[in-house]
Amino acid sequence: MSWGYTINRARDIDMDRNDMTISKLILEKIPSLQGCIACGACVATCSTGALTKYSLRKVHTLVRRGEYSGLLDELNKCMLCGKCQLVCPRGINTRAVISLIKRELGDHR
Amino acid sequence: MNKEVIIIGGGVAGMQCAISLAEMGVKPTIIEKSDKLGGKLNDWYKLFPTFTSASEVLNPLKDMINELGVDVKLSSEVTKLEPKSVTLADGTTMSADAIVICSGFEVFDARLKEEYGYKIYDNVITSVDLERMFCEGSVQNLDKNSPSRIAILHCVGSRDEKVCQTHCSRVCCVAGVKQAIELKELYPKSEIFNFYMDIRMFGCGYEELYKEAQIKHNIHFVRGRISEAAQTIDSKIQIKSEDTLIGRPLKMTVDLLVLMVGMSAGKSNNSFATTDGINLNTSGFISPKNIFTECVSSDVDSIFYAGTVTAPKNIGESITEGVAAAHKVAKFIKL
Amino acid sequence: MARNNSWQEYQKDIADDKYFYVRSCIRQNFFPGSERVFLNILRNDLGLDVKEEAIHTSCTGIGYHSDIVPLETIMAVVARQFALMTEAGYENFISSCITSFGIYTEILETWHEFPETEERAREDLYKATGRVFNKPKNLAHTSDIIFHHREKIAQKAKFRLINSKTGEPLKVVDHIGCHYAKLFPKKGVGGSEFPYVIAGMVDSWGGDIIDYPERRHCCGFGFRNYLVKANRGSSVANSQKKFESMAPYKPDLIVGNCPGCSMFLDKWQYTIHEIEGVAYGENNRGIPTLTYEEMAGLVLGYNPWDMGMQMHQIDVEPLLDKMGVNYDPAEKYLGVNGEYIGRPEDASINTNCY
Amino acid sequence: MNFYYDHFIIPFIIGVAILFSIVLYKYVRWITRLPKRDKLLIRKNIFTRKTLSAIQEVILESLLHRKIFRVNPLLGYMHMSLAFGWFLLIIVGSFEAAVHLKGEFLPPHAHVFYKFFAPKIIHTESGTTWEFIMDFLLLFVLIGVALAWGKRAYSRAMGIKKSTKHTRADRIALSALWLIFPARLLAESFTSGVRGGSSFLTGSIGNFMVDLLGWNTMVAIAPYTWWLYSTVLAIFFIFMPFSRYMHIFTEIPLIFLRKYGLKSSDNKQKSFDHFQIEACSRCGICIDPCQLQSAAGIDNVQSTYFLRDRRYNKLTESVTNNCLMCGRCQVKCPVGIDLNTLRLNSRHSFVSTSKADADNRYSYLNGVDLSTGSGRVGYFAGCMTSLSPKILNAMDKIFAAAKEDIWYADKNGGICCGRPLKLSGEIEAAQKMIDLNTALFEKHKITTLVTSCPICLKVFKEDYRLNGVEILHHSEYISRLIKEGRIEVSKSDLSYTYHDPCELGRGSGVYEQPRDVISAIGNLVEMEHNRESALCCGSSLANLEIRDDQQLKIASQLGEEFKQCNADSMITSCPLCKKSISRVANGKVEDICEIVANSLK
Repeated sequence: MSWGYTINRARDIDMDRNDMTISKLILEKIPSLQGCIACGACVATCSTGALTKYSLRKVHTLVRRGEYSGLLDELNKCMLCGKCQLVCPRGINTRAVISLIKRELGDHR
Repeated sequence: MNKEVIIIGGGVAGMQCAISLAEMGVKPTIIEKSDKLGGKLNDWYKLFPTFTSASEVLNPLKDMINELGVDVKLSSEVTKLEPKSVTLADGTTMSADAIVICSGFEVFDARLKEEYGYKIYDNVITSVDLERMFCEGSVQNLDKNSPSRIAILHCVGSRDEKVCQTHCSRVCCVAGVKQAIELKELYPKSEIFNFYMDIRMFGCGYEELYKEAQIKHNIHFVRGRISEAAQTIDSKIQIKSEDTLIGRPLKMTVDLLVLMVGMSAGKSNNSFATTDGINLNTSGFISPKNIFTECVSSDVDSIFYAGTVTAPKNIGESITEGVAAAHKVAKFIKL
Repeated sequence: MARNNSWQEYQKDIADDKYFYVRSCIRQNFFPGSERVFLNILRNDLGLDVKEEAIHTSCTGIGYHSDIVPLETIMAVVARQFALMTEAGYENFISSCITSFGIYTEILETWHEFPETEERAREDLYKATGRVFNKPKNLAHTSDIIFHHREKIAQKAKFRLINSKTGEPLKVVDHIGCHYAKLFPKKGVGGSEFPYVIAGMVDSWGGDIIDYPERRHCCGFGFRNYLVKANRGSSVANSQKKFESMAPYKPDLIVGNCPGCSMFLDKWQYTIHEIEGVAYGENNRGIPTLTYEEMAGLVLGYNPWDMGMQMHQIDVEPLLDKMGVNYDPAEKYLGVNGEYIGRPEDASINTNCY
Repeated sequence: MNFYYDHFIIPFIIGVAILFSIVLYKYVRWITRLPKRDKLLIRKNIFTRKTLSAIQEVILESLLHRKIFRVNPLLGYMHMSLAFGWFLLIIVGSFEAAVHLKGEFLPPHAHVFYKFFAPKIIHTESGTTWEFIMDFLLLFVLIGVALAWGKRAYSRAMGIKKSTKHTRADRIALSALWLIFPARLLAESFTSGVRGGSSFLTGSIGNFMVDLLGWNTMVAIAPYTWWLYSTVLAIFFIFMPFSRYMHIFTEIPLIFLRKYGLKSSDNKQKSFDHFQIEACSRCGICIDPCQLQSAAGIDNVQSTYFLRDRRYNKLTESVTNNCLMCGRCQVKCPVGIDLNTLRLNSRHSFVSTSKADADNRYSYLNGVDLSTGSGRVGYFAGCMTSLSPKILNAMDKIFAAAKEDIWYADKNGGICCGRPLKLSGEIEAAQKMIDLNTALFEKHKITTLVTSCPICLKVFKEDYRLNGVEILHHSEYISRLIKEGRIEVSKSDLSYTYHDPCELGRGSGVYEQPRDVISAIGNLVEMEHNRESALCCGSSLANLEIRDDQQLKIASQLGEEFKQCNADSMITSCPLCKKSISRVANGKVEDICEIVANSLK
């Protein structure tokens, strides 16, 4: 039977169901990532962000909440130029964060 | 010297004010409504940002009060305040040359934020309850050996017009960070999430403590106010907020929800404000004469303030105001 | 489970007798017996005075919430309802619909805060109809009235919300319409967080109320959501969220006090089963969903088929069996005059059960 | 016919057989697997002077260890005495055996155990001379062994602060090596003692032993000493191909192949890499220059460990990525291994991005042109430079003073040069940046490309195919402007020290132009480490693992040298270096173009 609509999926981040394995592993390897204060300097200076919707701040926050879908494509836009690392007030090695997340999300062999 | 100074309230500000006055040769009288000196500090475990025991601050003050022979009237409540006298609940009237109001604040009644289920669900507690549990050495329903999830909600009774608390209570941010670290140390396997609207680390060493909580203790900070809490079938608490940094609603089930209750204006402020020259601000704290230069003075020459009666403050600030008020009193009574 | 008594802080005045009754636009289609049962209970079982005017109209709330009816118009309509009450010599206004209850409450509050709007409404009403009105002395939803008289009903109860085989209390999910107390928490029994209006009835009649996490969540009705077909996915998703959340508690029935909620909580169970193949309730046959009047009727021993319970999407027979209510399966599809009213096609969620 | 056989030679024979079969197997395999182009190079160059030059280098490096002498004479002597000494022992020993044993056929072991097989005591004058020479050579080697023991105990004496942590195979081979010559000394001394004769070393020790133990005991023990010698040799030979000592042989073909023009490649692991990797002796000279070790206490990623892990297929991404690629170790490597290239192709091996992936990922950059201006001189400031407006302003001032018409490639943001991606092994992705930028440069028809960022400079020079476009770092460009008189600067009394950015100095060989510029403006004071040995600022984009606090510690080393040289200001010519040194410096840190702009006449 055609209903003309489907049941909407919940938009909420369900921390009870999300698989936190990758999230935990990343925080274990780069604990400083947890120190992000969401100032957004990385996004403001981002060469990629000037041309696309890519936001490292948002991407890593999603990872830390166990939401991974679509993030690899986002991170793959990054040119690794390192400006974000230079402006980060909490001294997070953002390039390491990007590489690690990409690796854990299956970019590398 | 036969000048009389009455200090209303025997918390840290009142005690320090009394000590400073006594050191200058005045014999002040502290009127304390509870049965002991120390105020809220009696219920605190360790103090941010240094994890100093509350008793390490409180005991020296108490010792000084004893040493200096300050007159302390316990279990006495001021029911009427006049420029040169106070009337106590038992009907006695005491006259004074100067009065220092150090009556402090009230802990916000978390029951008013009904949606968080305080006193309705067993696993919703306040930061004040948690301090008591730390003093007792363990937190209810948490097991050291099994992982648990704990949510700490900041700004309960602060910055919330729905409960007529428009002000920021200032210290809860760092207290929440402190308690998160203490919980993590007590329950190393637990996962702790602090839900905040803004993190306001105004004091020396506070920001460092915040960073330590994040990086060293892996405490999660989620920017978003929990909007509701509900009990699940296994007596856990399901909470909902938005992760505003992502822009999506977030929900999770926690074993314990700690509400960082803010500072509400003292209940007695209203009755003090019936005296001419004593005015309340929007959140019910008493407005000092001038928040820059006369922050311990009132518009009544003989009435002074110290501590959180005028606004939320930390312990150091309250003690400093105790000294400042003593100085102003001394000048007023022409020591 | 922590027992919640916070509802006691949210008490409202409810009149004891002499009610002026206005109906819901849509309930008579979904739960056609409920309003009649309400009147019967009040008039016959409790011996109270309820006045109903045939010429009252829709409150136009659905149009209002869908941005079709302007505020001035709905105020005039509401003023007319009050005028009918005034003309009939009544002061206690009761509404069968939660949307309407919300509208009346909102408009009375608006008139209170902005008296000029009341003046305007009086003027408009007078110009249009020549009527004048007094504001009701007491405004209540009909569930408030049942709540108010719950102990009297309990005394007359023929059945209780108890599993007659095991003696265990039935597990009841209550669902309170959003516009009952979420707009003005003080205007609802128990406020918005821990509403007690249905829970109070359940407590008095022997059942156990379930406080499940999504208890306060909207059923998804939300005017614009179900009115526009493309948005219905959102509507049903909200109900699904509630079902998922209540399922672990294995509720025996759902009771609503809002026309739309009760209807959707009943019918979406069928929709969800058709679309996703997921069924809730015992034996995957759905959770019976009742109106509070039907629940009160069952307690008082009314014939379920007289109350129109055959019109439910989810079969109510398992519940009737649990309560020990005697019913004649053969009568299910007989109308008021004993005529066969037709039997709906079987749906997957309740195929050939009864 | 004499086979010079005794049972004790069996271990030795087995050892030699295993050693040579493995080494041969490896070399044949590696050489046959070389790509066509490499094989062609060998064929083309084998009969040229390059072979002679290779032989010369083998003697200088593999035997005499000239480069190690430069690091530290004592360390050089140790390596030289072991390598060259042993080599001479073999050569001279062979002649000695050939002269005295006089068999028509001399099996290879005959000279090794010559003392045992020598038919009688040789009292001839020539025999004594041979024996003297052999004893002398043995002593020469033994001193080397003693130094090696000493180095283990106290490496600082040989200029090495931190020595290599070895694998188990290395330890066994090392222990065997240390015992070979003492064992030989023992065996030859015992035999001399029993039979008499021999020169100052073995003869004297032999006689002393006879006095000490008595002749009969000596006779009883002597055969076992030869067993010991043979066994120790065998152990060393068997472990040699699996241990660091594989370098002894591998360095030789490496030198030849290198002379023939074979190179490792950034984006492909090739068979030639084996020669480089197994030529590493794990001498540990690369450890001390590594600031990750000296400043940040990271001690498992240095080139010696990287090559070791790669050789044994134990390389992790984390070790591979934890390197600044500053090149400080590479300039010190006595074997001249191309460490950065090997590191890079290892990084690349962890990446699976294809060209199609890269096209897809960066499709948002297609057609992006944020450039301004219309000059023939292109200025590519670089991403990092955009965070240093002082550099941008200074360059603008200089361009204006020189009346240069500039095309600004990235004034409003732009496409990264690709070097950071390349450094992380994302070479295909980097290629996309290269293609995009190349197209931009071609579109705007520039003839000169000036950049303020050495990171960009390096990739422009090495990976971009910009026909007819001259590529300059701004320090080179400014130096030229001054020389050509297009800008004039005034000299002050201020003293400046200059920090060589890794990618500009060691990376691109630009050392003198910045110094010329500084000297034209003020007085140049060198820091302790300069030019080839300059310190890294720690912020290198090549390191994908390092923490901020570790970077800070590395930068602090530079801060310290700055303080010690007492200059008024530290000049660098990289925006990234400037930022990272500024965090720790006690004085002013400026880009070279800033001081130029400020002293323009």
